[in-house]
Amino acid sequence: MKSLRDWLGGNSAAVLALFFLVALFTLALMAPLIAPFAPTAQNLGNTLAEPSWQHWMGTDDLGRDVLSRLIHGAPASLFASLLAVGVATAIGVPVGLLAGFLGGWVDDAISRVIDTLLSFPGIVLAIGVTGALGIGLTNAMLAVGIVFAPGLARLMRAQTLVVKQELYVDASRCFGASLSRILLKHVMPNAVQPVIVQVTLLLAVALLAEASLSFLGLGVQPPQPSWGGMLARAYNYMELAPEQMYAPGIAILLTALAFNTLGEALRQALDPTRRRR
Amino acid sequence: MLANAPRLMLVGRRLVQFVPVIVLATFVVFGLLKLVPGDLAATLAGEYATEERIAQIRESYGLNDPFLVQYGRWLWNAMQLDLSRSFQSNEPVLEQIMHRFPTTMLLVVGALLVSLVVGVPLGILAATNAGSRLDVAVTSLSSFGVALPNFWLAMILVATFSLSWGWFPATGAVRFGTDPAGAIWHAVLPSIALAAGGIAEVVRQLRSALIEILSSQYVRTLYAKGLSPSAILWKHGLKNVAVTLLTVIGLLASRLLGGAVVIEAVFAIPGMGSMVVRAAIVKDFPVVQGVVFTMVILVIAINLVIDLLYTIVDPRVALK
Amino acid sequence: MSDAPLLDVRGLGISFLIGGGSVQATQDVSFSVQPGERVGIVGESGCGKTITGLSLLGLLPRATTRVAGQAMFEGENLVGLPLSRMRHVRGRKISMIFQEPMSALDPVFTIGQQIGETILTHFKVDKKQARERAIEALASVGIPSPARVHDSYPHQLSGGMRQRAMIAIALVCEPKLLIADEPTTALDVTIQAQIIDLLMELSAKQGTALLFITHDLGVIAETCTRMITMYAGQVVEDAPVDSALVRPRHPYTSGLLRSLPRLSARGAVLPSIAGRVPTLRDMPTGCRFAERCAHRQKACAAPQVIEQAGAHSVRCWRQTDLVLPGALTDREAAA
Amino acid sequence: MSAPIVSVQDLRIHFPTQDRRETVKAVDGVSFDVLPGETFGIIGESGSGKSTLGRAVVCLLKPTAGQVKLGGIDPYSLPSAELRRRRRAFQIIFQDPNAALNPRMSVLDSIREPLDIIGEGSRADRSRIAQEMLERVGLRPEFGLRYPHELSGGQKQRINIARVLTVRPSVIVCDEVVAALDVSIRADILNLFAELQREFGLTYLFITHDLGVVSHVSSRIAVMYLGKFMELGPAEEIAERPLHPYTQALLSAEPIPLPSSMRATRRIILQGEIPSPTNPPSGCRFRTRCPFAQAVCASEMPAWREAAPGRFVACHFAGEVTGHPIDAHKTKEAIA
Amino acid sequence: MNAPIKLPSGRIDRRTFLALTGAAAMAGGEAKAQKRGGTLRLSAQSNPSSLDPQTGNSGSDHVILYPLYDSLVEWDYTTLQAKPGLAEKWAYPDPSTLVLTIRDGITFHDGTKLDGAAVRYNLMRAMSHERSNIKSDLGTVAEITASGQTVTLKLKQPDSALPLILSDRAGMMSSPKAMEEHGRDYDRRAVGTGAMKLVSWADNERVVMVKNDSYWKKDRPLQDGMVFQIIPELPTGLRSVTAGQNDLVYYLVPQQKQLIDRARTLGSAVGPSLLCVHAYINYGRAPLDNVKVRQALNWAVDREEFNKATHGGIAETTSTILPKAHWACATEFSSHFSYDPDRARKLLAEAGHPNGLDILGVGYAEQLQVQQQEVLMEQMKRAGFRLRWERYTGPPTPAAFFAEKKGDILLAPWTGRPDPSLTYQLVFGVGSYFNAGRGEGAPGLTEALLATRASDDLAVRKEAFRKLQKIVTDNALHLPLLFRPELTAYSAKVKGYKPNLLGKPKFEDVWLEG
Repeated sequence: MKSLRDWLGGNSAAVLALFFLVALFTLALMAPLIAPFAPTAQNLGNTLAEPSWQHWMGTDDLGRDVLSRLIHGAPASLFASLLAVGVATAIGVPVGLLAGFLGGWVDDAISRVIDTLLSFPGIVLAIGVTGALGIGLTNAMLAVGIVFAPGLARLMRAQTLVVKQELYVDASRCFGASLSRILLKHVMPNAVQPVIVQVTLLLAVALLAEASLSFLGLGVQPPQPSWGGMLARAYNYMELAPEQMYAPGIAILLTALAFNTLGEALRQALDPTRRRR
Repeated sequence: MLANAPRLMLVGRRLVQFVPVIVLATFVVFGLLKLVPGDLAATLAGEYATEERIAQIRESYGLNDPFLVQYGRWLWNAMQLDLSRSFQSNEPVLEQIMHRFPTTMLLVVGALLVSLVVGVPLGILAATNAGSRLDVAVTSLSSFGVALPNFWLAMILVATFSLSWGWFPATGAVRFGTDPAGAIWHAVLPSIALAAGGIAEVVRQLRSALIEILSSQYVRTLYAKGLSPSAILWKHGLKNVAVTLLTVIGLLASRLLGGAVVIEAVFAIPGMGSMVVRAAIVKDFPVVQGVVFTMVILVIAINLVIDLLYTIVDPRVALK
Repeated sequence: MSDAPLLDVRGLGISFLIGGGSVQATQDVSFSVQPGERVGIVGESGCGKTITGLSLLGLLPRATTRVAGQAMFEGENLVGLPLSRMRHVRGRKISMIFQEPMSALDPVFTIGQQIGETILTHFKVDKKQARERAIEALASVGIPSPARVHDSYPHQLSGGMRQRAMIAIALVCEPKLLIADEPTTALDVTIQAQIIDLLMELSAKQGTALLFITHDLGVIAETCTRMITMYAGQVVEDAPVDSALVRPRHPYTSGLLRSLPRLSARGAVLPSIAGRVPTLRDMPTGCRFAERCAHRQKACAAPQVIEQAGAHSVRCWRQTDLVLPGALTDREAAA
Repeated sequence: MSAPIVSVQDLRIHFPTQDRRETVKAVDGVSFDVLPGETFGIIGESGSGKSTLGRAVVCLLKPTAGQVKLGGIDPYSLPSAELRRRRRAFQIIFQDPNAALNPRMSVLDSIREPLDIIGEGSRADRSRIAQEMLERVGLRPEFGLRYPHELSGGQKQRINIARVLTVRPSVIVCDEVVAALDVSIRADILNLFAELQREFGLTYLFITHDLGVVSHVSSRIAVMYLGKFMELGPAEEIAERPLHPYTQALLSAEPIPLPSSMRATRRIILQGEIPSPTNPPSGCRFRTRCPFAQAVCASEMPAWREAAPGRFVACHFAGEVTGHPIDAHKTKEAIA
Repeated sequence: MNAPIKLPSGRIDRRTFLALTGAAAMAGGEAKAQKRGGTLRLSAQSNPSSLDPQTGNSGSDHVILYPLYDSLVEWDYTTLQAKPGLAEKWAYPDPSTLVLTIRDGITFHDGTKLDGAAVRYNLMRAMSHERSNIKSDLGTVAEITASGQTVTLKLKQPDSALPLILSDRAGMMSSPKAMEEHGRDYDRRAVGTGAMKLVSWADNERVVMVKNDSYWKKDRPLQDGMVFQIIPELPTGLRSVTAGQNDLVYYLVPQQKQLIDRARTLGSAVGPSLLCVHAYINYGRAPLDNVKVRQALNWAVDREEFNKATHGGIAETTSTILPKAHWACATEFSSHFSYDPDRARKLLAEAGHPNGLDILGVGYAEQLQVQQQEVLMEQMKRAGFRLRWERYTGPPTPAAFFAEKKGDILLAPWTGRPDPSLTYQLVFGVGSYFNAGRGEGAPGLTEALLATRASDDLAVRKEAFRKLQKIVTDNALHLPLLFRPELTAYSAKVKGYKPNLLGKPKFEDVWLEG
């Protein structure tokens, strides 16, 4: 506990965020065991109910238990974030690494593509990609991942450019190291740190993007619960049951906050200038 | 000050550089939409569709031509500022964009102003009191701002300020040209919803940049010269931080433009965002292309202006 | 030399607050500078020479620093001087120049603006006069076309020119004391020679006293009349330069001088000081150099006080019984 | 006299500036031989191209023109696998001991890296060799488990040395190896270099801006200015009787910790700054700052000639000028 | 008078409806005495696909087209029987000839005269123009002649549906001059004879109209102008009326009824409509080519519960495609299917799916549609259907099902047509676009369809429709659920609004008070 806190730069908020996320992941994995009701069980006789002993957070427009849907929405939201960021990392990191390391026309070409992709608003691209691939969580998150990829590639490229100038890379070349060894042993591990931080921060952005796309009806498809989808539904009942929009909104807010807090703490924890002291 | 030869050269060079960006961007989008499974012609035919009608639509819209021919045709026309017509409504896309552009811009500029007007003082306050309780409060608030889903905030604002209290309109927009006051009145809530993240971003960036500047070696020199702390902050601190601020503005402009898409949906604002979402969904290529084209040009233009401002604010940005 | 020192530092101790506790960075630093005198502070990195310089102008971060002792300057104690008073000392009475002239100049203001604001801060002149004085100051530091440089930004100048500009800023108000913190370390040897030359010339002309902080014994030898050696946050020796170079009294001063390659025959083994400087957190209670000292004895475990013997003040109880070699080769020493 | 182990012929290394508009002529026509077992010193100020030259010798930079022969062979004529194998005999140690170590590798891993690359022997064997080298450079075995950020500059430089030694190099380029170290540590490291040279029969190419250091360690010294050699000769002779005005100025500019009474009365203080290597002066590169410059210096590039056996110099007036400027008003005379 | 109409119970029967609309008609009558004027601001859910009635392709266009165009034939609000419009009368001299007499003295918005030739021009264009979407509407017309104010249509076969067809798009008359002049741009021009003239149309934003001062109908128009604001999201549309930015919003969903009632400043009108919420079935291929499976599907749905959950319980549930109030409705089939999961299971088992059946539905991704899909999923689960949904947004949704043949069923409303024979023809006809399988769903269907258009005697036609409906019901050719009531909400100053059975609001009797 103490060492964890030390590692996170004595940042108590980050420890709290980490615990929140661990709890959330546990909740997500064990949703069926924890949630008091099935997330899709309708009770049309008891719709938009206020919180009660039976339904702690009330029921939605089809009489489903809001708490259960919130819990069952966690895996979708977390999976969505992880998938999007995973896709972005899988594309962005190697591309950035190659561009930065190889330089020359490869770098020029890749950088131009990156600039292009970064020069129009991501969500428009995401909507376009979702349109192309079809509505649904996986597609939407692939789209978001593709949208994030150029940003990560640019970061990775910049990092690689810095690291490849490092003397230990030169030293390794003098020992006759192969390109792959230099990339894997020296460039990657040293370039990837800010990327790790960025990835953590992106998890929050992805979560928000998932919520936005689900809100627009392009993301998680009902009846599978998702926080963004719950908000979209709540939007229709804003006058009748405004409380419907609180729980999913707060869930998104807190999760995004936790990812951000953790990311910022990592940024500080991984800062080499701090380490050297 | 702006209009000297090196700056014009910079503008020229940038414009040349950005031609491939525009071509590439529109090509990517065009290709993306073409990948879309599903028959555009069937969609266009709508409720009265017959097999014959669909085939005929396909023919008349040139949908049978090879992909590159279609794209080439679009690009050729776009170069002559003819963004062709919407498949859906047959209205010229350029007109449609010009019509909606001011609405979206009002929203984005409004959000940008709110971000700066609120964010800059908070950022300065936090940086000059770094480590204090005030700083902790401001930075925590900005953390919340970054994590806040803007459409959720929009919903809460609508529920509170329009539906419960009736202070602001719940939906829609008014064109600035016809009724400036009404336009602003309509833009207040969406701008605030959109600006929440922007405020947080401005605070964070400004705070960290200003802290770095205030702990820099040259600020130490300024103290050593006997300057007062306020002179250091307001003269040197702000001029140096202007570079960061410009970068943030550039970043925000693009991000707010994207955020407008969702916010326009919540408030039913007929802007470019809702237009492109709709068009993307019904595969109205000319409209999607047109909006992407406009947004790319807009982002490029913003970046160009920011680059020019850099040359004023930061002499290190060389003009060659 | 007048008897009343321009600056009289007594028992200066600087500590930093880190986490919950604090560490003592310098302890009991005392020295004085006469008007017009050129004094050098020498020592390796981490010995406290730079923070000593900064503390005199109150430039250490106030929130995390505690300064004890006193530093009398023209009848005022600089330690704990209110900011409003300190501002009239800074730049006007005492100026400071730093090691890295690039980062010490504000990149977004012209050189002229940066000199001008110093003038405007301390004198009631209008902008035009300020400009004239600034160009004059630039000319006086040997900048070839001062009017052009006046309107240039720092990044447009070479390292040597920047350091000249820094000196112009520092000396434009004709201060009584100039603290120069490693002003030539970042420069090439031929440029260093120019800057050293310039500093000597100007300080002589304006009668400005010089407090020269450097790790380079050669630079001290060329510029200063007195040399203060610091080790692990303490002054260990304070003596006239020539005397300290020929016959240092503290083993550390001697060690520093002897480790210079020029004193040994080509290819011969260089005399070195074994071990490392103790860290601030576990400073020995006795002589701080004892662990690395070849002349260590039991009594060195006791705290050492600085004692004056002739022109030397030395923090070593064996100062009188040790005969230590200085910066001369055997041949030079014999001559 | 044995065959040179490193032979550099009219080497030129040019690269574009960051904005790719101009060419930096970092090294612009340099020739010299390094003999086995000697320490060849190269001295120069910043921008002289000395580090570029050092990197070219260990094949980190490809010559724009000219040739570097290592052990009599042009490495770039070899297939890349062969080049990688052969270059191991030619190693470099850098100025910044910290930057030369991968912060994410333990000390032992770093030292063992060259052996891992070669891939000979078992991992245990390689670790043992690495451990031996660690001890050889004067560090206790437990240092192997530490990470670079836990070590001091001197210790890190020792580790860099140990790492290089594992491949049993014949030539080591020492690029400002002590510049970042404190004075007292500096002596230790220089001593270590000397010891290792004796023990392993190493050849050093010692690059530095510090006259004191270079003349202490070197057998021969080359003086470099703006991408060219100005002068080359045995260390004592260069230090005692410099032929080139630049060498003379350099020697006189070096601050020496001597009491004022023993200091030379005259110092040559060069005027102006070092010109940019993107646009070096015509003729003799040093002419813009040379107190003895004549018209011919601008029009004609001085030849690289052997002024005396083993002493090369590039100056139209080498030997004629001996520290007494012809054009006295250009020189500042400073009394120290 | 115009207080929100409280409904006695869940569904609206014919009598209630008549009573309601009667009351509204009275309110309309009072209009003459009231002050007229004001601009009516409406929230419309979708952008018109075109303002040219012949090239448009969306059923939601009509509401916007009605003020701009008059049609040759009009219909009665309550029964949808034909009544004179631009044509003051019509007759069938023989079953294959229709003669229309056009009112004299009517001019288009551009000042040109409406005569027989203009009508002929319009009809010919509808039949032959390459972009016409209504060629099939006039498929039985062989030849058109015009002289003076008389237009004669020679038919290929008897077609009694034509008069009501001429009350739809095909009967909306545009100025021939304007159509010639603008060519393709006529889509955005609209020059009709209607009560309103088009001012401007900003795509997906608004359509602005101003009153036609030389309108031929007496005492009309009552408004100075109309503005349709396009607000795709219904909750937002309603909010815009609540907040006073618009005067009226139509096509609301029944759940919003409670909201309207709560907001005390709003009035509302609700009436049955032809808009049938149903699921199209692709019976051209397995597994739904099996009639037992289709029947099982119909028994698997609890329409009452569906009504309650998704339509606030105020819709008319149904087992046919016509509401009970419609003149052609064979009411005996209206409640044919009820909720019986056991029976559904049994039927499924008989069809060879004892372990249940996977069904892929195609549907809209819009929230309220999704809600309906979710309810259906849960209900059908109990009967052994494992229903999954593939969702699309907007027009691609029907295209996916009808053109690309995705999925087994499509949950999408059918907006209805003035003449019921068209409805049957389009939804079940062989080769019709809306018949995803394109084949004949049941033997005798084509014949029964033809029979509905053979006579212009209403009683004869009614019987023909009964027979046709029997075939459809027996073979369970679609999954009818309910008729979405047309729900319109308006601010207190809106007077005289009454719903119609077609479910596409007309505003000719509406005026603004104050």
